[in-house]
Amino acid sequence: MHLTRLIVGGAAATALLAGCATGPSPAELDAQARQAIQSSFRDQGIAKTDRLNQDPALAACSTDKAPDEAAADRVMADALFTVKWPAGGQFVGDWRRGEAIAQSGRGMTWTDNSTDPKDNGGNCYNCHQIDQKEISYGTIGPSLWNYGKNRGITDVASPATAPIVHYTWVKLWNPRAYSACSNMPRFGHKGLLNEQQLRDVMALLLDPKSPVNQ
Amino acid sequence: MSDPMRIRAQAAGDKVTVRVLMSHEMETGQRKDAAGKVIPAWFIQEVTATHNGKTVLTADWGPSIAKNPFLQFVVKGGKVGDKVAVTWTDNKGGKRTDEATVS
Amino acid sequence: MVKPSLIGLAALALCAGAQAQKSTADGIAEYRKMLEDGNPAELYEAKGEALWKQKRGPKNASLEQCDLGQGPGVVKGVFVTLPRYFADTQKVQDLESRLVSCMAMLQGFDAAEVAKTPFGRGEMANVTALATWIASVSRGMRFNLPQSHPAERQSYEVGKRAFFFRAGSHDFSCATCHAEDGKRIRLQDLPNLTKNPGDGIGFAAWPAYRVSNGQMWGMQLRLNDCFRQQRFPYPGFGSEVTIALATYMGVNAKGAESIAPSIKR
Amino acid sequence: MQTRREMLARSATVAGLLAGAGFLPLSAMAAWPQAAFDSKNMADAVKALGGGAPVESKDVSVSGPDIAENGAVVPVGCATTLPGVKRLLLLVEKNPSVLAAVFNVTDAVEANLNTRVKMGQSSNVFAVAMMNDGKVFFAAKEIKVTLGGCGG
Repeated sequence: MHLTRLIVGGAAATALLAGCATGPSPAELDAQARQAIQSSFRDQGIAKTDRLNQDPALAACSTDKAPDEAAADRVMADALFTVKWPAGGQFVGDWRRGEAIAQSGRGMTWTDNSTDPKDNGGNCYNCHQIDQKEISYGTIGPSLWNYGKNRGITDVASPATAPIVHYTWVKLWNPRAYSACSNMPRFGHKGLLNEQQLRDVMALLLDPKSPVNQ
Repeated sequence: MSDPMRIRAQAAGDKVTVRVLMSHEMETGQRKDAAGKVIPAWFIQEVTATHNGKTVLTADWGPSIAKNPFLQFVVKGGKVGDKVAVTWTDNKGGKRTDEATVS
Repeated sequence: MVKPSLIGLAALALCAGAQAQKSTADGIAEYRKMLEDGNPAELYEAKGEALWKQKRGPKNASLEQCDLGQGPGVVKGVFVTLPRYFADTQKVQDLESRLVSCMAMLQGFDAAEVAKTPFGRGEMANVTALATWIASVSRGMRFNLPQSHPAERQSYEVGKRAFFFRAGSHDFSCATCHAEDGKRIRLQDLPNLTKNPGDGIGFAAWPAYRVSNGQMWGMQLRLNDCFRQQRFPYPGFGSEVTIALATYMGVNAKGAESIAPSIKR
Repeated sequence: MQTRREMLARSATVAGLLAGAGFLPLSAMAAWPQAAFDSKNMADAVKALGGGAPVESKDVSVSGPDIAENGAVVPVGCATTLPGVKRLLLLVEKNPSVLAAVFNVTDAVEANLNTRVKMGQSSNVFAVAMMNDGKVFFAAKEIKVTLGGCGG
């Protein structure tokens, strides 16, 4: 129904503006696109239509153009504000579990049964090289091979490493804090991975014993 | 019941290269469905190929053969216009024969 | 015994990087080449061609009078001009949604029922087979979607906006993976769909036989599964967004040669 | 004591000999060799089909890609240049069902068969040639299976 009305509307507008050869304005097209998105999807399993609702951080990054500087700064400042530090200042877990999380691309689709983070993977290898032994890795994000080693980490508990450790935690919790329109999911902020899972991924990246830092 | 095979038989010199695609699930019997129930094994077990009615190749297959199986073989001493037929039989007794003319 | 293998490992680590990646890419290319000859999509092409000619449905009619945009019964060349606007339905339609309209108009099927059928089942499996055959008839032709009707231009603009729309639990849009050159997920190359990605790439490669699950996928299922992986809710079959995205990709692919139906991981 | 496997192996051998000598049409060899397909390794599978210990040979070849983008469909082939071959086998070492295919070849076809197998993980793939004189030769190739796609 919507479509028919829109097309009729579009045709009328075209007739009206015949001669200047202009179609609907960008703002009108934006509205039509929003309506098309709202009418095209339905709930399926855990994937409900409320997932189409954008927060300001998504709305600012949904065209082929980057947001202006002020808008980008706002997104980054808001994102930094969302970060929760881990309980007891414990930032680093078990790299073996971290590797398993990094390998898994599962979770949160309409064919998954639960939204519990423990059932989710981190999707990390989909976009990043991490342990060099895994030859099947994506290139949407930068290589994380030797992530800790390249940053001179020999002891994750040493105070000297705190800036890198904190930076990495923020990056995993809400990457928009550093890059307004980062492609990376907001793993902590959106509840995709729990605190322990994030610690384990931290270990994969930072632990000098992790295969990533050999 | 089952969909037809695609058989391409092409002559080059006195040799005929035969490529066969069969429409079959080739279910291993090792997989589980969404409810956790084992999906029963269902796969082609035997394949027979004939050239002008004479059996030239038989095969026994296990569940490791990929879904919608592909088979390629070369018949010696064939020519354009010859008939190549392939028959498969699966573990549930399903059976299908298709024929192609060598081009 | 231990020492030589350690030395071997060290050597391996030294020459890893560029060289290892090259050999991985070469290996994958070799694998794809081997699969090209004997694409199971052929099984669906044959089925689709038979379905086109067969008298079926409540009206016991064939689809031979179906108008896919270039007049009743014209099949060759239509694939590279869809989606386009159809006056009889007053809609921009892609190949699959247009086939459902023809099945309704000519054969008397209930279009809404067909659209609701899960992929791979019943009449939906038939739609996929038909689309596979129709695509095959235009193999080697170049994409050239019409943009003369206002609804076609609107479809493109809506598609472009939907392409960049970020949402879902993971904040993904189509553009997250498909707006840059030379990127991959795992080992799979990602076409840049904001422009012509080249002959037989992206929009010009579907329908395709999916090796991973042994299914034939039309563009509707391709988009459906993209949205699943994007962690979006479920897009309706033939919904406005799916068709607008197809228009966006198809127009961007102008001049690209169609290799559909192809074979994919 | 004769195990069921040995019995089956023996009957298969006998049937094979008869067929080779032209006493039986090939199609009468019918019975699907269950024991061979139940075998957990190449030697057992060959034994179940009535063959001796397989010996590696340059005259047997196994073809396939070095890397498979998806383990669900991996193109593989087996061939031999040796005269007097009775059967060509394809096996995937790490599959639950190791034996993938047994091809009973005749003089009317080349000893060169291609098909596609499933592979659950990276593994050796074997081509085995069982000869009319009872000798058994094989070739091996490692095929890596990669994880692909979004993985969800």
